[in-house]
Amino acid sequence: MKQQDIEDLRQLIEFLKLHGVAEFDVDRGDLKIRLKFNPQESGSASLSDLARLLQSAPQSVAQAAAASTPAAQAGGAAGAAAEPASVEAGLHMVKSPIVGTFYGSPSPGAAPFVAPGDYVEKGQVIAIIEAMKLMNEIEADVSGEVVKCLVSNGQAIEFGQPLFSVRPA
Amino acid sequence: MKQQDIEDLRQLIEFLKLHGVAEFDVDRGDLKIRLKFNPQESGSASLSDLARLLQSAPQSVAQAAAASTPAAQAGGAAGAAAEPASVEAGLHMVKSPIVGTFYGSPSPGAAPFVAPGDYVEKGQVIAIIEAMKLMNEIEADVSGEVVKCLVSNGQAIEFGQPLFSVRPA
Amino acid sequence: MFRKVMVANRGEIALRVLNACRELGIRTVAVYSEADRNSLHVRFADEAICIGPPRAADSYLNVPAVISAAEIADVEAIHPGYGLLSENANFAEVCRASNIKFIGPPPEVTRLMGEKEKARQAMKKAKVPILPGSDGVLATAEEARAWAEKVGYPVILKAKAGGGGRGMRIVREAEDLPNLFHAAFTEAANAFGNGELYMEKYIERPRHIEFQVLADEHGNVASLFERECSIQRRHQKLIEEAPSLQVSAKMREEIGRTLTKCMGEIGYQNAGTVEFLMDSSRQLYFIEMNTRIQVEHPVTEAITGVDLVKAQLRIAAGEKLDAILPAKLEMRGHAIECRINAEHPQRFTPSAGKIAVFNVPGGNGVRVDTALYAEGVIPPYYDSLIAKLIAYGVDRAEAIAKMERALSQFIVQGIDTSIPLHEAIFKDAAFKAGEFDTGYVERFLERSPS
Amino acid sequence: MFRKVMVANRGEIALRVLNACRELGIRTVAVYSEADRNSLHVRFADEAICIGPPRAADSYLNVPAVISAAEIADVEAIHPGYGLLSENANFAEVCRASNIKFIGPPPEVTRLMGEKEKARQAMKKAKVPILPGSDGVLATAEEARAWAEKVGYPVILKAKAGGGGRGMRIVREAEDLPNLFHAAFTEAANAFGNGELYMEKYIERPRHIEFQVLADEHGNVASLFERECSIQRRHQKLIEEAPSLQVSAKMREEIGRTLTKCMGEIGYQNAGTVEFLMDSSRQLYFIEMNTRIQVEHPVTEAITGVDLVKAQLRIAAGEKLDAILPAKLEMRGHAIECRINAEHPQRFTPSAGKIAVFNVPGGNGVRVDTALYAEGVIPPYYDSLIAKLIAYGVDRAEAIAKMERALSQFIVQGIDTSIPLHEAIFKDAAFKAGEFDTGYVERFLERSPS
Repeated sequence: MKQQDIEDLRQLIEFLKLHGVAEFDVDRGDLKIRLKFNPQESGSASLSDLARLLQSAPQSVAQAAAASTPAAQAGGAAGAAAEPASVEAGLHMVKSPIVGTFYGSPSPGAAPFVAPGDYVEKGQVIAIIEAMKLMNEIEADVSGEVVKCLVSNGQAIEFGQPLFSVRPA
Repeated sequence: MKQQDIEDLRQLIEFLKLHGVAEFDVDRGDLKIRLKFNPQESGSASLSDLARLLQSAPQSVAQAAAASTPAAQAGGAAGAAAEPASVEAGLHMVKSPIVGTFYGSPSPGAAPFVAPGDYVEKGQVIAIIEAMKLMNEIEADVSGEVVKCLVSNGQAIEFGQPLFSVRPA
Repeated sequence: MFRKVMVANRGEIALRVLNACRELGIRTVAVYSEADRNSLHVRFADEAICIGPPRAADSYLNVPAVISAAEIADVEAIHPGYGLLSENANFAEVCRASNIKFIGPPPEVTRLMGEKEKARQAMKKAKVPILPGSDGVLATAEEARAWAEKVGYPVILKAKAGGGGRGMRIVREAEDLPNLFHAAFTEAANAFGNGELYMEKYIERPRHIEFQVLADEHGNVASLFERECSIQRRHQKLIEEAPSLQVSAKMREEIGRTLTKCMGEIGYQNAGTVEFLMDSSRQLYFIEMNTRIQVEHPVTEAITGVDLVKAQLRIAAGEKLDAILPAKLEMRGHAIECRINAEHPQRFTPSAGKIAVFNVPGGNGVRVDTALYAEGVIPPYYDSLIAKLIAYGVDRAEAIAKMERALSQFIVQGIDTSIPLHEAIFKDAAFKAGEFDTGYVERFLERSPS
Repeated sequence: MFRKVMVANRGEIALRVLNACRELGIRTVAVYSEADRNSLHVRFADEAICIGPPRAADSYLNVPAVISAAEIADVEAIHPGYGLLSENANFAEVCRASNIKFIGPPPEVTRLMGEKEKARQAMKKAKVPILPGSDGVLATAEEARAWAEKVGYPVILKAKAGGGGRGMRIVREAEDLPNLFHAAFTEAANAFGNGELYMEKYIERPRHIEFQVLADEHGNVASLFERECSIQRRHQKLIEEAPSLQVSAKMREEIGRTLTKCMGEIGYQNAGTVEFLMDSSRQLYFIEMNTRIQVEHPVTEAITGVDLVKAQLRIAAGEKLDAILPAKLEMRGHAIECRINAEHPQRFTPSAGKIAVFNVPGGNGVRVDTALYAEGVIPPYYDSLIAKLIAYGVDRAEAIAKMERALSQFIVQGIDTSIPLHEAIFKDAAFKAGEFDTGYVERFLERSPS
């Protein structure tokens, strides 16, 4: 199940509980869902607790940082705390092993290391992350086809943030 | 199964359990999931919260009060907050409508109003509760056979505390 | 000191009093209605007695039930908290007759202060400034005009028999008086079958300022300075602070001295609060006295270092003020309190129910008084106050900064609370500048619609 | 003042620093490991950056990760809290090289105080009383005997190369010295391949007393009096209080004056704590200096009214002490802190896991510093401190009474906590009487087995 599906499902279940539904079936195109609540549980209370609140309302993380960094561009992709909702199943995420600033090409104006559709070998340099004035080469940790670059040039990157999605070969 | 799938599944299961779902089927493209929780498992989560803690560890209520009242005897029955666990089904509880001190007989040394095995009529005086120097007659609110007197002579009684168990006629 | 005390109240103030007792080594007895069985004031008392069904009239306001509970628990004294039985002189009399010490002033004093005109006259006699007005009923428009000259415009005409605004007219100029007098008279006569009117000075945009007093049972009285309580909605205070920016050191000293003398004269005992309106020229006018501990007492505790509830207990046990108060009573810093209510922050509809999430702020200079907790329930039978959040800083700016920080960390889910309203007010420039009066909240709500 | 500050820490101290920043109008950046994603210090910061996996060495102690985070967040300063990188002079140097203000003393001072013998000499030079001992290695038993005469029995022999008790002997009388010297030498030589020994005065049943200092960056220093921290287990403090019953006004003033001079001489800046042992005749001996904010700083805040973390920020921003401190620095009342740890109250095994119930006490004079909440998780990677409970009263008796009341209302379920141990200690007559030393807890546990 993908992140977005779980979110959709959460809303669905909360909606069903709110309306006192005990069982639920749906068959719509390729989507079929059948649900049945526990009789004693269905009316239960604390849907929301602080732990879940924290999970559902994560911090601005690297985006906020990026926004306040002059060098950073308006980031397109989400931080590690909120992985892209549209990731297809079966894709591998190349994540940042360090904190720093992302560069997709070896030098300003040069061609990017990789572009969507490229095939990369495990160990191939696919980006640079600048940290403490050092340029750290980031290698692909899997071989396969680059599907998407999830961050922008100059964007602030936190530990574990997905950089590329790759379809493993 | 890949690491990410296992993680996703774990989240899904925790999520379903949290919402008390008993069974769950999904069929979407190549993804089919069917889930059914054990009845005893589905209610899991935080068994202990402060509310339940309060319920399971109630105050000493009238007993504590009784213990510190010179006139009071060591009470046998439990307070209103913890009704006797051994009450037979079908028994009616005559509860105290006021706060005060219980007396089972019209005057010291006199025979009790009622004893176990007696038949009482609805409206019959079955006890006295002294409050603010006033002797308040307590009437049976049901007709039937007195099974047990749940409090002792001179015991401090709180509002709603069971005084007698009666098998309704 | 007492061996055992009953707290005849519920919610945060019951817990507040229980804590004070406990810290003084006094055994505590709570009373509760069936709706409050799982309340913290029940849980944290040494003993607890159920006194009736949920409705307050049948439990917390039920004098025989409370007294019976006190008797079976064999307590020496009852602390009434605020609200409920706290200003009920009859209850205090029954306590006296039952040989139970009522922690508050004698019933005679409570009764005197409960009758508005008598209280006014007692204060006037002691030279406490009162709201000027006609001494009684005005027979004619001419008589009204003579009084208005004396009192000074604007004045307000009020129906002797009335209330709720009927038979009430604000008169700003002499030439309007005859017409307004007759209109008010007619309206009052129609509404109440009695057209009699009296007159008071009308204060435009008043502030609500109150003074805390403590009096022992040996004739000693102390003033613990003022609180500013102008942030209120329909006479319900929302935010209180101490000291007031509007009270000068000289005024504080003068009013304090006058009140000390006055309380001595009327034989006041225990804690009390003297409420004033302040007009735009910073003149104070007595309106009423509350003969009990006040909801907003923590702001005074913060700036004086005096524990007011412990002081109440010690006074009732016969101690003298000089043993209770520091040698030199002085103010330090600034304190603000927010009353967190379970109600919709714009519509003000009460929000009873179960609390799902309850994260209470803490840290330096933050105090929270509450009897609620995660998964605790707010019953629909009582008032909507669920917590008091008090911030203390070296000055008002720091107290405000702390309050803003604390409000943002006070997370309540499952019910509506007034927290968003408090947060909005603390962002408001007029509030920050101290520019407000008792009409502030209504105007604030008008200019910032939901 | 800074526009934006990063807090390079986690848990309650991270939240404490964030709160101080927020109240000063500074934008805040939190860093966190993957284990702390749902922590309150992350939730309540303006920005938060994940800097590594759960292990502290890979995240909170990872200097490049912390500095990189500071750079991408574009902060002007880093507050290190306590522990972690707070006394790492290299980190402070990297901050300086990166043009980020490290909120603490300059790296040179941190390094000086980090080397025990150098710190001792610096203190000795400034006339701070230090623990007497041999100035270096003792060649023979005869030389040891001469030093022992000078220092006064009892003395302790310690292996220069060693630790963990090996090569260590307490010598109570002169006649025992030769044998014990040779035994220690042999043991040290066997254990470490180096038998060299030195000598220190041995303090029987010492108390742990520490002084809080603040120094600005303009050469001004202030002593904020002492804390009593003798209630500890294996050098982990459990209960701290201020003031100490053992420190007279005269001693407080003298030590304060000496330290003020000393800190000026060594060029100290920002907040620091000078730790002493006190012997049974109330003599103090310097042992070490902590060049950071201390866990137990709230007790000093309570009695002085000075916000120490705000003071740190303001000092680092260049403000002078006379703008930060009140005109007349004085103590008022008594404060006690309990460190609530997630550990078994008798076996002291750490108790990581999910908190089910978390009811935090509040009310008058009670402060709680915590970053935990109901359903929050204590990860197994870090220290076990989950909350600090601070009680403040007019005197020690009131502070103790408040603490006992607050401990009984601090309800944590789902994990083990040290609360039952704290409750037991507060019931102990010796503790109440102030009769304790650093061996108190071990003896207490022996006489009150689980």
